[in-house]
Amino acid sequence: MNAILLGILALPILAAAALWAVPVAIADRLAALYGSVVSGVVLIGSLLLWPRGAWASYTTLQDRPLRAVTDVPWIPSLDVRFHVAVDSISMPLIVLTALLVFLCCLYSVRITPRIGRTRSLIALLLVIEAGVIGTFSAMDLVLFFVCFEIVLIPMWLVIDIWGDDHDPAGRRRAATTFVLMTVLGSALMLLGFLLVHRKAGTFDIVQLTNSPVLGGHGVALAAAILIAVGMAVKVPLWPLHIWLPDAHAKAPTVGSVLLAGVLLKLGTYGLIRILVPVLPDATVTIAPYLAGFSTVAIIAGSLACLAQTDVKRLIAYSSVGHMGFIGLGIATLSPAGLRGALFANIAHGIITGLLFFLAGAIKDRHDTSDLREIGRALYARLPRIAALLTFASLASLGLPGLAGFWGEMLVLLGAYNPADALPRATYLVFMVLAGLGTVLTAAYFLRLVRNLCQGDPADHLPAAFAVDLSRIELATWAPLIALTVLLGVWPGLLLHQWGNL
Amino acid sequence: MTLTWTDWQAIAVPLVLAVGAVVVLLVDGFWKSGSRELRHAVVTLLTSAAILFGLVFVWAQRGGFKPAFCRPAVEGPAECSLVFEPLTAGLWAVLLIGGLGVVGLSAYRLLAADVPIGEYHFLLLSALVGATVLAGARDLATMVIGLEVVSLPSFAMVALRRDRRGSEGALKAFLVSVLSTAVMLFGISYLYGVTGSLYLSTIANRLPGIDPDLRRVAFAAGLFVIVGFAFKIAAVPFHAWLPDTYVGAPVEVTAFLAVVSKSAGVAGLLVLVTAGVAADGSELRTVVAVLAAVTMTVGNLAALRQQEAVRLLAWSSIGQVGFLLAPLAVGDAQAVVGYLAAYVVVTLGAFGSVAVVQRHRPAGLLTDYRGMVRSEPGLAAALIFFLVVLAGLPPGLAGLFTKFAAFQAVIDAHLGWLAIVMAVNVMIGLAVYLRWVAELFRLPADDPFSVDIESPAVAMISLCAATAAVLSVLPSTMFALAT
Amino acid sequence: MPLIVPLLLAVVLFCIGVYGVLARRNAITMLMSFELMLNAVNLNLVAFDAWRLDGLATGQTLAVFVITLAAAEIGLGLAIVLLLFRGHGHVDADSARDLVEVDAVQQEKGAAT
Amino acid sequence: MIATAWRVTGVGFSLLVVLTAGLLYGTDPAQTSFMNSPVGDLTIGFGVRTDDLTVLLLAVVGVIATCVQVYSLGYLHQRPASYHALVTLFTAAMVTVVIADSLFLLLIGWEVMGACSYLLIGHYWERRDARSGAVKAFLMTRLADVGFLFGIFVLGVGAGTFRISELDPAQISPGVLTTGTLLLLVGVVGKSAQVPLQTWLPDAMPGPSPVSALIHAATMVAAGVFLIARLYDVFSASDTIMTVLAIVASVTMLFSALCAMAAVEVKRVLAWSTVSQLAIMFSGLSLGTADGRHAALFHLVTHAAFKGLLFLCAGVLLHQVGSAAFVVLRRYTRRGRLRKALPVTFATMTVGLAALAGVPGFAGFFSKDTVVEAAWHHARDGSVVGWIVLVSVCVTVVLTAFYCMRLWLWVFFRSPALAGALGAFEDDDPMADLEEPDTSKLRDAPWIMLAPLVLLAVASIGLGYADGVQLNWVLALVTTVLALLGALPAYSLWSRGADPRPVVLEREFGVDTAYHGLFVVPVRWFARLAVGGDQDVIGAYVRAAGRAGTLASQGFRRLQTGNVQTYLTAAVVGVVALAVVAGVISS
Repeated sequence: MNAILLGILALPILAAAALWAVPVAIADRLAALYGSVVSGVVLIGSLLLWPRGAWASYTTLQDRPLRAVTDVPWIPSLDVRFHVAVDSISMPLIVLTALLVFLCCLYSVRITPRIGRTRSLIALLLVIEAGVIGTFSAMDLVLFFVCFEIVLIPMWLVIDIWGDDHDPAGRRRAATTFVLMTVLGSALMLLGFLLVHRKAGTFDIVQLTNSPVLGGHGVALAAAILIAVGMAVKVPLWPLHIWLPDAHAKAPTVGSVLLAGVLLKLGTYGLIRILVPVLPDATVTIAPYLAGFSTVAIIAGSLACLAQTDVKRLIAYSSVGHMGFIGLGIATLSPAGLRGALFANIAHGIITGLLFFLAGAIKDRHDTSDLREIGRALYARLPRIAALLTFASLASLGLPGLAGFWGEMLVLLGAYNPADALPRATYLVFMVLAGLGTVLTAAYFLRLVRNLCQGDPADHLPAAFAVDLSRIELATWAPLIALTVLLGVWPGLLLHQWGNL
Repeated sequence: MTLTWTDWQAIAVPLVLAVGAVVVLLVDGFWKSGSRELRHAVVTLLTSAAILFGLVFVWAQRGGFKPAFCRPAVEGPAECSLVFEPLTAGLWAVLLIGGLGVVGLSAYRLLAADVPIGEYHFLLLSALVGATVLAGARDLATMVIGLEVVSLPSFAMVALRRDRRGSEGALKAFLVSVLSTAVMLFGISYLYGVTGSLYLSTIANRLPGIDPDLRRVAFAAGLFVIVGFAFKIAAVPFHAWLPDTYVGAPVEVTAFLAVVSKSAGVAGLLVLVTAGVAADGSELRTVVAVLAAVTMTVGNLAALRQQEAVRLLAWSSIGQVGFLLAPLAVGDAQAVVGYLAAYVVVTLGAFGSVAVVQRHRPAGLLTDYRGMVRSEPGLAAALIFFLVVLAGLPPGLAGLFTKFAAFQAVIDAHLGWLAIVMAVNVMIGLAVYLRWVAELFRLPADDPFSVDIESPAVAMISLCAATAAVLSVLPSTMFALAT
Repeated sequence: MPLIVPLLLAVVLFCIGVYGVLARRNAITMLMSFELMLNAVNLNLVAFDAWRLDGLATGQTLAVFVITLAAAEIGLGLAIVLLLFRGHGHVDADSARDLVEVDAVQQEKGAAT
Repeated sequence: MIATAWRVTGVGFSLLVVLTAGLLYGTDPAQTSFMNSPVGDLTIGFGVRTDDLTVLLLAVVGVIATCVQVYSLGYLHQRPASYHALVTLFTAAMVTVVIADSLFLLLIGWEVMGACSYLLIGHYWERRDARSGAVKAFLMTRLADVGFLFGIFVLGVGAGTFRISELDPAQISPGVLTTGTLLLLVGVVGKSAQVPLQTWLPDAMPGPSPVSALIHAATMVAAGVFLIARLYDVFSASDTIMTVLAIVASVTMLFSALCAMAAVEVKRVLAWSTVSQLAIMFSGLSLGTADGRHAALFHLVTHAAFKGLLFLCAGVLLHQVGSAAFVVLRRYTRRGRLRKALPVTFATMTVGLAALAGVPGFAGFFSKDTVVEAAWHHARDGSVVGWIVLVSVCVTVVLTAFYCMRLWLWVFFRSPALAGALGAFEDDDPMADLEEPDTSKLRDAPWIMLAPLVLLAVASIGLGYADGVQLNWVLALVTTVLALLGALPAYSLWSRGADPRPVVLEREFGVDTAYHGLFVVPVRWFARLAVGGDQDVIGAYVRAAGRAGTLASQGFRRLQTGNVQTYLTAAVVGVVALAVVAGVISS
């Protein structure tokens, strides 16, 4: 079992290196096919890691069965170990990552950014995949940090090189802001890890989970704040979200998909995996503030969406709101809230991935993502894509019966019933505000549909080149659509995994 | 009764290097019949042999403890002027590797044609002698001598091309250095006055017990000594000579300054701090910490807008020194030596790459590197790797873990404010290197750099890249150097 | 003679040296100022040695070393100054500004006009 | 091809619902749960149940949906595939609500209905009013649904279960019970368009008429009534909530009846009448007695029949004439064409209006009387709620009779006083100065549309007797007189050719404008504030950091003057500064 995990960690890196090392220029499509095959293998591997049945038995957070454990010393003098493993929290995220990277590669077989250089793009996507899976499977704080950082430079390159080709200065600025803010955040997070190490004497997450750093003030509190800030940049939580709209809006389609679908999850995963179990008391101290900022993120993100005129920016801001829900769920520290956060992680990855694919498709067809320039009445011009956009919007606004609902519902339930140590009245206020946030979410998605899909087709003649849903797009998006519905009607599929978390 | 005793093994390496220096000078001076190429090859081989001997010796003796020039002390254990111990071994290894790298960089067909070969290698070896002595020195007099023996040959090397730029660079470095020596010696004289000894261990023993009235004097003296080293390693605000000198010198000499000369300074400061002159919790450590914070911030910020590759590396090396000073301020030798090791290897590689480009594009602007991922993929990949290691991000795990060790040392010493400054500087530093990396990736380039790279350069850069890669995968080797 | 007298003298000497280094443009004068500073050090060392009487005559030994050092430094320094003179035709330390950064020069030009 | 498939699926599915209702009729109540997941000490999962209420609603939903699907075959030619698919989904969602035993399953159906109604109201997305009506419908119900969700939390956490069959009011503390049901009521109010969330329903009229029929008759708005009936034990356990419900219902029924009196479009009149009739059902429920619940459900069933009928009739008008606005219809009517050209529509619509107005003998009469009777019994027992309900229902009977009469007369009959004059409605419509329409081509709708009309017309009469006639003759007489009281003024006004519409009624009490000013405008303002805040505050800090870095970099380069003596001076100053700083930090 652990061979599979090591395999899916190493394979993308080796494959990327091999792709770069091939001296001859290979065709774009061949590179994309190669990437699809590699990421497909990784996807299969990650599915093989998925437990079959036996996981419902475990009971508490402290006693979570790890699978595929590899634990060897790496840098003894720094007390760093190479400790990877998966459990029910990380497994769905790993599969999500593998799936999205696979779909991105598949998508690139036919549709690539105008700038070309697909070979490097595919290689970078594979490196990102390895980094993200590594982060999700790391059981050592330092290894987590290293993997957390692996994705930075590739993602920076993806935005910087393949980004919006109309705005080179803008995409460069977006990429740099993204990478610099994230690096600052992760450096602060590292300080937090080191403080933990100073207190506990180990970087091992499993050990730290079993014997956490107690105490809600002093060093533990400082560590918790630093870790929370570092993760919050990645999540991103208001007011550290400022890099996100630009980065998403300027990134190429596959970049946006991975950024929103996978990279944002690193932050929330870190909060759940590290902050909550390792620093329980300090987390209780900062949780209300975390919840407060998350609520502000929900409201402010949704409000900002209402005033956006760019499709990709709008979807990017919607991520701020949705990640706010996840942050709120974590900050409740309750079973429902944590499960909601985990569920919303997956759901947001799927739905926002789909949304960014759609936005990319619309952008490719009109050579702009500005709502005013695209015009209205997509229902008439691109009926299938418009219908899918409506579907994805409904899913994203949390319509029950689709994947987006359960996460938000559980988060709100968690806020209604937060952990005993937390001030309940405050959380009730947060719950009500977050509830209003769902209405605002609905408002901006409906505004999007209204301004983009609906409208009098007579005013906007169909462009000559505008082809409706192509086969590769259908093939790429179908799994996301299917999962959106499947998780919507059968939330137990994931909830059950987490058992009595 | 013995007055002094010496374990000759402790000074074998400096001795061999010194002998090698003389031999190189003689060979070059009296063997006029050979062609320039042949002489260059022989000189390079001789120099390499001397340095390699040093490396092998250090490897063989790495665990031992060998004192030299010792005498019984009035109180406590014997006082020694030069000691070979694991820390020394680590520092020597770093210095010698750096020296070897510079020799490799100056191999045939790489060194600028107007630099005299014999003198160059003689000066290089002499400086190495000084550097090794400095790293092993345990009394202030030896330290001063060592420091001067590092410094004076390097100024000569800067001016070795005998042109306007070289002489100006040398003058600046020289003037600043002499001032620093004077300040340092002034400090040493007071330190001697206060404690009555020049032996570091004795000074460390006596400092806590001195007359409270003299405490301020002792502090000022220690400050002056540290400032002397700060000049040497170009810590802000004693850094201003560095960019000018780096630009004025031939690239190989710049590499030497950045690698050997700077490492020697750090080694001296490390010895000074760890040997107890700046004891744990003393104000002097705060001085070093302040220096670290200011140095990394100013260095990185100033590097942010540079247009020339060498100047960018110059400023960024100031920033790197800031990071080196951080664990030094808390006396964590392991982190310092580890950091130094990664820094030396990567800086060599970076300067090597720059040297290749600069030979064909003398302007040395960052824009000259545009589009290199396509026109020169191998060199570009190596350069990107070096820069990423300097920035401390994956895949440059060597840089990441050395920075990590620095953070750990600082955090464990409860210097929270310094850690925050370091975190901010990680960000600024990344911004510095990413500008360069972005140029490398930018396509399409009007006039991409593409040449047949000289084989010594290929070998050198590959070697550096391979070493950095090994250090990235097995970072423990770096930290094993000083234990 | 109290210890303070040579020490004060040394401080004065050192300060004169610093002043000379900072205020004089001629590189030769600067070198001479450095000599003054080093001599201040020597005076200190000898004075402290006489005060301490530690049996090894450490201070005096170091003073001898410093004198040697000074000689070496001046030797090298004069060589560099000579080279400077050959290249620039003068020995003004603050006029050798070939290596200045482009921005700084531009700014200075802007200020001049 | 796809359209045909969806047509067949739609009709087939609705017939299946009817069939299921038939099969389930008479079976014992049962419930089962599945796909449960533990979340802390709660269980999130699904459950279904069957009982009398389920069967009743299934039958209603099935019949109405069948009628609508069949009717739509003739009615709708634009984008039929998505239309039939969505109607089917809509029906399925209502079925989900009806059979749900888990509050979450119920919520899924509840909100999917909202989404479907949004998509169906916006079916003609080329039209501005359809777009905004759809958005409004979804947002208002969504806002209410947030309350509903919180209500589920309160009740579910309070009772420790989210299964409806396990909710036991006795085990829930009174405070939790009141809070929870109050929050649920918010959702119900939104879904059923009661005051103060009533404005979306009239604006939802631009959707296709069969959809309106479906929304108003059997799904969506009826879901609110169904929910309270389903959770009747829980709701009736709290007197507070019953009083609140009664007040809301009374205000709503009067409010919307008044609005209906001034509406000048057939579908809008019908929409307001729906709101009013739903309020009557709620008032029956608010009595808190078994009689009241029974009366409400009875009215729900009859209302489903005649309101479905009326909307389908309005659809025929739209389909054949092209508009359901009074002003357009009057153009035909004053030539006496409309009644003669559309005889079946006229006849069935007359039946529907009669049932709505409570003309004796029609279904609406009987069901309304059961509500009145239940209220009377309750009021006689000394209940304030009973009195409130009784009085407001009686007043509503008067108003209902008025607007039904008004509609009937103005649409189908020439005004004796001002024959041929557009008079009363002219100023409302920009189309008023159009040429006279060509009335000769006006025909009644195809049989496939008329068949459901006839079926529902029969139901609108026959359902009144389904429950057995148990009239309290005195009350029946009173309500008949009240209805007459309402109808007479309408007749007299019509005969004089006058249609006075008070401004306050025509503007529907200005609620829409107020909401716009109170909510929409501030939200837009806040949105701009949020964007501005991001750009000019948070973004400014980031930009300023970048700018500061650049400036500092520039500054350090300026300091690099190339003058070695500057360097030396800086160094000497640095030594002093360092000493000072170190002293400060250490001390």
